[in-house]
This record gives sequence, structure tokens and C-alpha cells, in this order.
Amino acid sequence: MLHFFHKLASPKHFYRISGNWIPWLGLACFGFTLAGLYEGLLVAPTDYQQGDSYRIMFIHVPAAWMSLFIYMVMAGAGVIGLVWRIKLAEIMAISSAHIGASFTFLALITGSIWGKPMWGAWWVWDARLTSELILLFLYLGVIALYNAVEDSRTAARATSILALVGVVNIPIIHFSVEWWNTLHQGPTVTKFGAPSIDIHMLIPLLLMAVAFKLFYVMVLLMRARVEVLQRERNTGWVQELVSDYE
Amino acid sequence: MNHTYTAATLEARDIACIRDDRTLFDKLSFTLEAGQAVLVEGRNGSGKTSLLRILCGIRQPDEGTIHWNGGDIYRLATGYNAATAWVGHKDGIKLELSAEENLVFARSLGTPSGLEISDALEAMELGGFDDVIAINLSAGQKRRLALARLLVTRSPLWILDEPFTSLDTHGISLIENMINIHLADGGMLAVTSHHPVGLDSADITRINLSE
Amino acid sequence: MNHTYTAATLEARDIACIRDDRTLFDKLSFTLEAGQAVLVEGRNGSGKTSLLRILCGIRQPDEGTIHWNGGDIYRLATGYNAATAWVGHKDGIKLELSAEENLVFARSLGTPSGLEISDALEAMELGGFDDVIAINLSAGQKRRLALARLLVTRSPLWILDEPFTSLDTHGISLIENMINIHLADGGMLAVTSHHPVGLDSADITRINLSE
Amino acid sequence: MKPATLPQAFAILLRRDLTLAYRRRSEIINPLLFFVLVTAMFPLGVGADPALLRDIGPGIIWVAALLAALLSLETVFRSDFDDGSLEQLLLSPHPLSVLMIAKVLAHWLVTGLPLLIVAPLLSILLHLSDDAMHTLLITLALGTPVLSLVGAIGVALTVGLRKGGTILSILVMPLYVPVLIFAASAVANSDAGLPVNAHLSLLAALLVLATSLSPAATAASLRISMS
Amino acid sequence: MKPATLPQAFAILLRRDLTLAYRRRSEIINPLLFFVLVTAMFPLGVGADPALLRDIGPGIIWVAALLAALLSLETVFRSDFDDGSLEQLLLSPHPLSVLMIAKVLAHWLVTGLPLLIVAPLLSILLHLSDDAMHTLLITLALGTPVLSLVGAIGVALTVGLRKGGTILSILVMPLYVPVLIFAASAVANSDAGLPVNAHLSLLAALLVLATSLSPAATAASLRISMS
Ligand code: HEM
Ligand SMILES: Nc1ncnc2c1ncn2[C@@H]1O[C@H](COP(=O)(O)OP(=O)(O)OP(=O)(O)O)[C@@H](O)[C@H]1O
Ligand SMILES: Nc1ncnc2c1ncn2[C@@H]1O[C@H](COP(=O)(O)OP(=O)(O)OP(=O)(O)O)[C@@H](O)[C@H]1O
Ligand SMILES: [Mg+2]
Ligand SMILES: [Mg+2]
Repeated sequence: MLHFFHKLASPKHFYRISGNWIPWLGLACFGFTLAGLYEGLLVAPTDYQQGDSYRIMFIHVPAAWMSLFIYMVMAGAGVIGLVWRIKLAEIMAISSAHIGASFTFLALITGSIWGKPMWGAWWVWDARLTSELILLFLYLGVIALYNAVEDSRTAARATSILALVGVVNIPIIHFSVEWWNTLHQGPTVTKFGAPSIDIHMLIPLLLMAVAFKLFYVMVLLMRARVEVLQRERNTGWVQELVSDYE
Repeated sequence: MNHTYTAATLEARDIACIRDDRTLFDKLSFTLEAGQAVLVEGRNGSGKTSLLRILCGIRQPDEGTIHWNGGDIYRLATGYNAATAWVGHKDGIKLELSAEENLVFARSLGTPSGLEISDALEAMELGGFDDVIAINLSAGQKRRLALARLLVTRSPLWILDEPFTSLDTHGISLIENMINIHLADGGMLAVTSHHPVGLDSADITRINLSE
Repeated sequence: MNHTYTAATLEARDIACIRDDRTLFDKLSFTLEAGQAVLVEGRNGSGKTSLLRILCGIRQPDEGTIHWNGGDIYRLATGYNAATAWVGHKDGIKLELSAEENLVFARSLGTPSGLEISDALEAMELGGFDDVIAINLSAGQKRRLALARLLVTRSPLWILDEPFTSLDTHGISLIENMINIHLADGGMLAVTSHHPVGLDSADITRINLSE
Repeated sequence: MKPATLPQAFAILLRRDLTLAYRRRSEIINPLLFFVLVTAMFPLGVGADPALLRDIGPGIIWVAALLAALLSLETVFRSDFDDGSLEQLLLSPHPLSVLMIAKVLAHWLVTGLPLLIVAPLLSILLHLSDDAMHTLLITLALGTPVLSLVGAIGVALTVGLRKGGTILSILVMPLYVPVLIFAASAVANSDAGLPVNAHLSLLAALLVLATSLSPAATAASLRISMS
Repeated sequence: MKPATLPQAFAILLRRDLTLAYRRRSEIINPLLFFVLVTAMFPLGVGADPALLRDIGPGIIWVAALLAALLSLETVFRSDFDDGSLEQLLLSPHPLSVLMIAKVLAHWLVTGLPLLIVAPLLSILLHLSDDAMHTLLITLALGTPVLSLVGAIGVALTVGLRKGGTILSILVMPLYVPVLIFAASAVANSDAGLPVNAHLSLLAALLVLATSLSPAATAASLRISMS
């Protein structure tokens, strides 16, 4: 098992193995998405309060989940990279940042689109929305720092520290924003938190959640492969690979 | 004042430095003992500065290790730092402080040699400049002040990156003199310079990075 | 390509420079004609950099005037600027631009000499570095790039402050060669250096600021 | 080869600065992000009540724009000073004040224009009306160039000092006050359905004034602080 | 002579930084002026209605404090980096994280403490009640050190970059949000006569957390960005 990980962590093997996984991940992701969309758009019943507009949930909720999940993955990979100096972990961390930022953005956009009919405004300063917005900025900070540092290894290590500091802050931010909002009561936002969600709504939600996870892993591998090639461009195996294509 | 250092060894084992995709050097090994000097030579861009920064511990080598008295300098960081003095391309002096204040601060960050600040300035022929704010010094005067740090602290290993930059001929001979005394006392030296360094000692390892 | 410049005269009349309360030099006069060089010498802190910055027109002399072809350089600023090229302590290159882009920009701010950028880089032995972003060059490579500006523009008067800083011996001889060609072509030169400058021409005015 | 004409030199300098901004990337994105961040910080500070936010929204957006301009000002000359390019510009045969226009224009394109693009988003976050948003855009279009032009003088005056960040702000902020007042009240007026033409004409007048005076002042300040 | 002990080295570094700040003078005055100016800018931007100002006052004062801290952050390491002193600190035999505490403390004494001193003045300008002013001072005392501590990590991460001003703000501002929220709501609560103990304890907890984690993180970041 350990041996397997060690082997996988070497960029060369990672490149080879991940290349084999990607098509399968893509296929599975496609399958789950189709199933989720079918269940979500055709099977799930119309909501008695919101009509059909609630169906954006099947994008919004999984995207919002992913935005948090990916941050944890990123920070975890960052720690591994910092402590054990595993290159692949560094690569995973920074590749995750871009995807995580995209999901966060998606959650914000879909949330706003949903919010317009629900609350009559594209945006309110609700605790959850605010903390999601700050999460986006945490991601953007990581990306900005990575782009700003010239040397890619230094950049990876610097962003790992930043991600780590961010992780310490995420619960604090979450907590503070909740507090803040309950104290400064703005408009009372009725959350859609239906206690007993209809099973026909739950199924597509879970399907889509799985599809999003698969999508994440697939894109992560693709981004990581590019990054690996770029970093190892002067090593023997990449040169060979390139000459194969020529 | 007893300037004879206790014996110590610096050993570079198969170190390599890679910048972007270019290998500046690899499998570079050498040993430096009391009274010896390493002279790093090479064309512009051959990696001299990079090597010295690695020796200081500012940068990690991309491969290989560096040992101080048998221990990896990254493990023993503190002990190693107390033993080294670094003067790089940048002078490392605060422009808003006077010459004297700069040296007082430098001394308190290292191991004091016991030499008075004013004597150190005298030795660098910055005699009347004790109270002059460093921003009003010329390029060469700043360089002298940076090098005066070597006198007020007591570090067996000096690592100097083109110490003679901006110095006039008289300044250069002052520094050469200082280096020779340091080596005679059992000190160690790693230095780069594009101009010949007048070392008395025969114990010089030359490393040419252009070859 | 015709490199012979039209004759011109630079004349410093009784100029003085005062920093804080110290007079670095005063009543300094000299004349510089086509093919001649002024070599400014002096100990560290004697005022060489200050003098050159005054000659460029970056700083005004505290007393006296400087004339270019008989007219005060502060009156004729634009005409004078077109005729001078300055390489100071700072390289004046943008670290985010490639070597080539730096030279293209420098050329368009001055009078183009007609020499191709790539030839100028070749002449400075920066051959393969056209597309390398300047931040990734070593100290000496940056200096070479700064000096390459002299080749792509056509200025009769070169003002160089320690041009050899950071250059290896081979680099120094390249620049000396370049300077000698410039003087032979009827160019003019004002230069400081702590190291001997190998000039062929006998027409050298030496100004020692330490005396 | 002939020497570059003045328009050519202008264009080349402009292109150089835009290339540099593009290479640094973060220089374009950052003032923008900063603008959004500062705006977002206010609701956190003052509470989420939409009516309140709508009231103070124009003021907030303009203060944020002003701070974003202020923070990015250093980039106009700082790096050119540090690496010695500024000496080279000063000694170029082209009139310095024209070159200054190129530098300020580049600065505005990189830091001012993007604000115009995200401003609608911020108007939504702060619940501004459509009318107010419209006026906001006009005030930004007229006002942000003034910020760049006036700011350039301040940077030129302080570029040689080795002092920490805020002295520039102190110099420049009082000069920014008129822009802030006219612009914020124009937006507030239009939110309240009042006429805004007078304010907008004043802003336009400020722009004309700044354009005609700032380049020469910037050039003169630079010469002084470099000597 | 014996080598300096750790407390001695700490004291000497602290004194050096304070001397430098005093020599530069503007470093002390500027964040302060900036703080006052930004606060003064709001009434200009949003109108002078006392009730409105009193409502948004705590938020504005805290946003201004935050921006003042942000703008002065660069001074923690920038000049030490530029002149090479930072390399020397890094290579000193003393533990870097302790030296970092000295640097952050100096920064706070120079930029945070003065805010505490002028805050009462600003409270009057914005019509805050005496209670609110009192709470404001406590929140500033607890919160501004956190700003310095957290900010130092950001500066350490960006010190080697030759990029313009705003990247630091983007890294650090999201991390400042909790301080802003707790502090501003504490002041607002106390203005409204509500209890504030919970908020203040939370701020104190943030201070403890930041003090215990930031020095090591700053030291590690510095080592990375210098390599
Ligand atoms: C821009 C606006 C919005 C943003 C930024 C946003 C953000 C989020 C986030 C971050 C989550 C995940 C929370 C977690 O797992 O802890 C979430 C979940 C959710 N959101 Fe939104 N949201 C927005 C608008 C809306 C709207 C308008 C609705 C419907 C009224 C909505 C309904 C939900 C639901 C039902 C969940 C799942 C709740 C759960 O996991 O228990 N959101 N949203
Ligand atoms: N900014 C300044 N303000 C006040 N005095 C200065 C300033 N810069 C330099 N000086 C003083 O002016 C004198 C001359 O400085 P200058 O830089 O011209 O010397 P230099 O001959 O070029 O010396 P070096 O060989 O060291 O480069 C020095 O003694 C210095 O103390
Ligand atoms: N920050 C950097 N990022 C990437 N590459 C760099 C960087 N700094 C230097 N290099 C490259 O590393 C090589 C060695 O640089 P280094 O500064 O060590 O050379 P050097 O031997 O000290 O040269 P010099 O004599 O010019 O000072 C150079 O070819 C340069 O292009
Ligand atoms: Mg070097
Ligand atoms: Mg000089």
C-alpha cells in the first residue's frame, strides 16, 4: 500500500497512471450527470411554493458543497507538500485552487439567480452568502499569490502556508458571520431548509453531488498532468514523451 | 582578545542547483577546514551567487546536503548561523541609521568579537563617519560599512559575494588584509570575485562553475 | 552604417557640488571634444557619481554651468538628451521584459544606430538570451544588457558610472573594445571606474576628485 | 533607421506599460479585487440592512474606488524608479510631459477602466437603483481619470523617498475630495430622482483641468525628486 | 563580550525598529492621518445626517482602522528586504519566530497604538455615545494587534515579489473579516445598550490565537519567500 503511494507520488508514474483514469472518470461523470439531470428535471416534482425555479438547486447545492470540500483538500495537500516535501501534493494543492474558485463562483452565481425570484434581490448580506463570498476571496488570494511568485516550487510552498492560514480562519469566519448576522438583523431570510426533503428531490441532488465530485477529480488530474509536464520539462522522461509525439 | 577559532569543518556533498530548467551545477563537493578558503569562479551567470546563498542556508540545494561539523546545516540551523557571516550583493545596512548604530545592531545579532565599534570603523577608514546617517554615504563607503560587520562579530566562516564591488584600490587592499588575518587565525572563507583576490595562504580550493 | 559622429563639444565651467555641508568639488572645468575621454577618479565618496549625474543633467551643479556646443545644457535640454547615453549604478532595465523587448524600448527612446537588436545581444555575448525575462538574468548578465543599450542607440556622448561592476574579465574586455571603437568613431566618453580602463586613445583627461 | 517621432514614442511607452501590467497580471486583477473587497467590507462593518446600504452605497463605492486608485498609484513610477528606467525616461529626447501622459493613460486603462466594468456588480450588492447605477458609471468614467492624473503628481513628488506607504495617501487624498463629493452626490441625487447635470458638468470640468495641468506638473515634480 | 541573550536580541531589534520609525517620522504620522482622513471622507461621501453617521460610525471607524493597518503593513519587511537586512536577520543565530514577534510589536506600537489615541476624537466626529466610544477603545486595543500579527504573515509571503501594492491586501483582507465583524458589532451593540462581553471575549480569543500561531507562520513564510 505504502509502496503504491510512493510510486504514485513520483511524477512520472502519476502521469502514466492518471492518464489511464481520466477517460473512465469522464465516462462516470457523464453518466451521473445524465442521471441526475433526468431525475432532477423530469422526475422530481414541482415545488408547491417555488414552482420550477427551485431546480437550480441541483447545481447550486452540489457546487456549494464542492467549494468547501475542495478548500479542505487543497489545504490538506498543502500540508503534505510542506511537511514531506512531496511534489505531487504541491501540484494537487495549486490545481485544486483553480477548480475550487470556479465552484465557489458557480455557487455564488446560481445562488444569486435563485435569490432573485426567492428574495427579490440578487444579493443579501446573509451569513452564508457572505461567508461564501469571503471563501471566494480566499481562493483568489491563493491563486494570486501563486501567479505572483516566479519560481514554481517556492510558489507552491508559499501558497500552501496561505491555504493553511485560511483553514484556521474558515471556521472563525463562518462563526463570526453567523454571529454578525443574527445581531444586525437585516431582512429575515427564510432559508429553504425543508426538514423533510422529498425523496424525489434528494435522489437527483445526491446524483449530481457525485457527478460534481467525479468532475472535480477528473479536472484535477488533467490540470495536475499539465503542471507535472511543465515542471519536469527538462527531465528525461518528458523529453522522451515529447519526442514520441514529434 | 584571542582570535583563534576552534577547528570546524564545512562539507558540501554532491550539491546541485537548478534554476528554471537549467542545471547551474551538480555533483559539486568540497570540504573546507580551518584556515582554508574556497574561491568560486565563473563567468557571468554561471551560478556563483546561487552557490553562496545555498552555502549560507538562505536557499536549499536542489540535491545533496551541506554539513557543518558532520551535521546537516538545515537540522543544526542555529549552531551554523552563529558560525557564519554573510555579505551579499546587498549591503544589509539600514540607510536611516548611523554607521555606528548599524554596527551595534549587527554585533548584537551575532557573536561579538570584542573589537570596539569605533576601532572597526577606523580599520575600514570610515573614521569620521560614526554619526553619519548611512544614506549619505557613497556606494563604496556603504560597502565598507557592510564589510565592517565582519570585524565586530566573531564568525569562523565568512561567505562573501563580490566583496570588492564599489571599493577603490585602497579599500580592496584593506579587505584583503583583513581576510588574510582571518585565515591565519584559523577562520574559513568562501568568496566570489571577478577580480583577483590576494590571498597569502596556499590552502585555496578553486571552484570554477564555467567548466 | 556610418558611425562617425558630427563634431561636438562638452564644456564644464567652474562647476561645484555641495552635499550637505561638504564641498565635494568646486571650480572644476574641463572640455571634451570628439574622440576624447574624461576619466573621473577618486576614493570612495569623493563625488564621482555626483559629478556624472550632473553631467547628464539629472542634477544641477551647485555652481557653474555645463555647455554643449556652446549652449547651456539646461536651456537646450532636448538637444542634449538626444546626444547622451547614461548607464549608472542602476541598470535601467525592466525585469519583466525580455532582453530583446528591453532593447527595443531603449532604442525607441533614443536615436537608433541601425544595429539589429539580435546583433547587439550577440555582441554582448547574450546570444541565447533574447527571450529570457530579465529577472532571470544574473547580476553580470543584467549589466551586459544595460550596456547593450549603447550599441542600439547612436549617442555621441556616453556617460558611464562604473560600467564594469559585476562583469567578468571577458565582459570587461568586450566593453573596453566597444568604448575604443566609439572613441575612434569620434564619440565622447565620461567614465568612472575603480579598475583600470584599457583605452587606446591618448586623448584622456583624468580628473582626480580626491586631490 | 529614423528616430521615433513623438507619437511613436508615446505609443511605444504606452504599449510597454500595458505589456508590463499584463506580464505582472496581478496588477490588473488586484485593484479590481481590492475594489470589490473594500466594498464588501462595509456591509460587514455597518450591518446588512438594505435600506441603509442603499443610502450609503454611492459613498461606499466611491470611497472604495478612490482607495483602489490610491493603492495602485505607486505602480506608476515606483518600479521605474527602483530599476533606474526613470532616469532613462528623464534623459530621453522626447518631452517628458508627453511621456507622462502615456504613463498615466496606461495606469488608468489598467486600474480605472476595470472599475467601470465591475461597478454594476457592486451596485447590485448594495441595492442601488438602475438610475443610480447609470449615474455611477458616468461619474466613474469622468472621475477615475482625474484620480490617475492627480495621483501621478503625488507619486512623482514622493518617488525618491524611502518612506513607507502612506505619505502618498496623505498628499493625494485631499486632492481627491472634490471628485468624491461631486461624484457621490450625483449618484445619491439620481437615486433620489433629482437632477444630476450640474454635478456631472463639474466633474467633466475637473477632468479637463486635470488633463491640461497634470502632465506638466508631474514632469516637473519628477525632475525635482530625481535630482 | 558575551553574545546577546534572546531577550536582549529581542529588545535590541525592537528598539532598532522604533528608532527607524522615529527617524522616518512619517511612518508614525501617516497611518494616523490616513485613519482620520478616511473617516472624514465618509461624511463627505454619504452626507452629514447625524443619525445616519451614528449608525454607520462604528463600522466606518473600524474599516478605516483596517485599511490603515493594511497600508502600513508593507513597512514591516519591505525596507529590510530591499537593503538586505532581512537576509541578515534570517541568518542570525536567534530563533526567527521570536525576532518576528519583536518586529510585529514594533509595527503595532507605531501604527496601532496611535489609532487608539485618536479614536475618541473620531467618535465625537461621528456622534458616537460615550459607551460606544469606550467599547471602541477596547476593541481597538484587542483587535489592532491581531491585524498586525495576521498581516505580518501576508507581508512575509509577498515580500520578495516585485509586484505592485494590492496583492497583499487581497491576501490579508479576508483574514481580517472576523476582527472587523466582532469589533464593529461590539461597538454597535454598546451604542444600542446591548451586552458586549461575548464579542470582546471572542476578540480576546482571536488575539491569543494570532499571537500563538502567527510568529511561526511568519518565520516559515519568510524563509520560503527568501529562498
Ligand atoms: C448568492 C447566493 C447564495 C450563496 C452564496 C449560497 C451559498 C450556499 C452554500 C455555501 C451552501 C453550502 C452550505 C453548507 O454545506 O454548509 C449552500 C447550500 C444551500 N443553499 Fe445556498 N446560497 C445562495 C442562495 C441560495 C438560495 C436563493 C437558496 C434558496 C432559497 C439556497 C438554498 C440552498 C440550499 C437548500 C442549500 C443546501 C442546504 C444544506 O446543505 O443543508 N441558496 N448555499
Ligand atoms: N543622497 C545624498 N545626500 C547627501 N550626501 C550624499 C548623498 N549621496 C552621497 N552623498 C555624499 O556625497 C559624497 C559623494 O558621493 P558619491 O556617490 O558621488 O561618491 P562616489 O565618488 O561615487 O563614491 P563611490 O566610489 O563610493 O561610488 C559622499 O561622501 C557621500 O557621503
Ligand atoms: N531569480 C531567478 N530565477 C531564475 N533564474 C535565475 C534567477 N536568478 C538568477 N537566475 C539564473 O541563474 C543563473 C545563475 O545566476 P547567479 O546570480 O547565481 O550567477 P552569478 O554566477 O552570480 O553571475 P554574476 O557573475 O553575473 O553575478 C543565471 O544564468 C541566471 O539566468
Ligand atoms: Mg552574482
Ligand atoms: Mg559612485
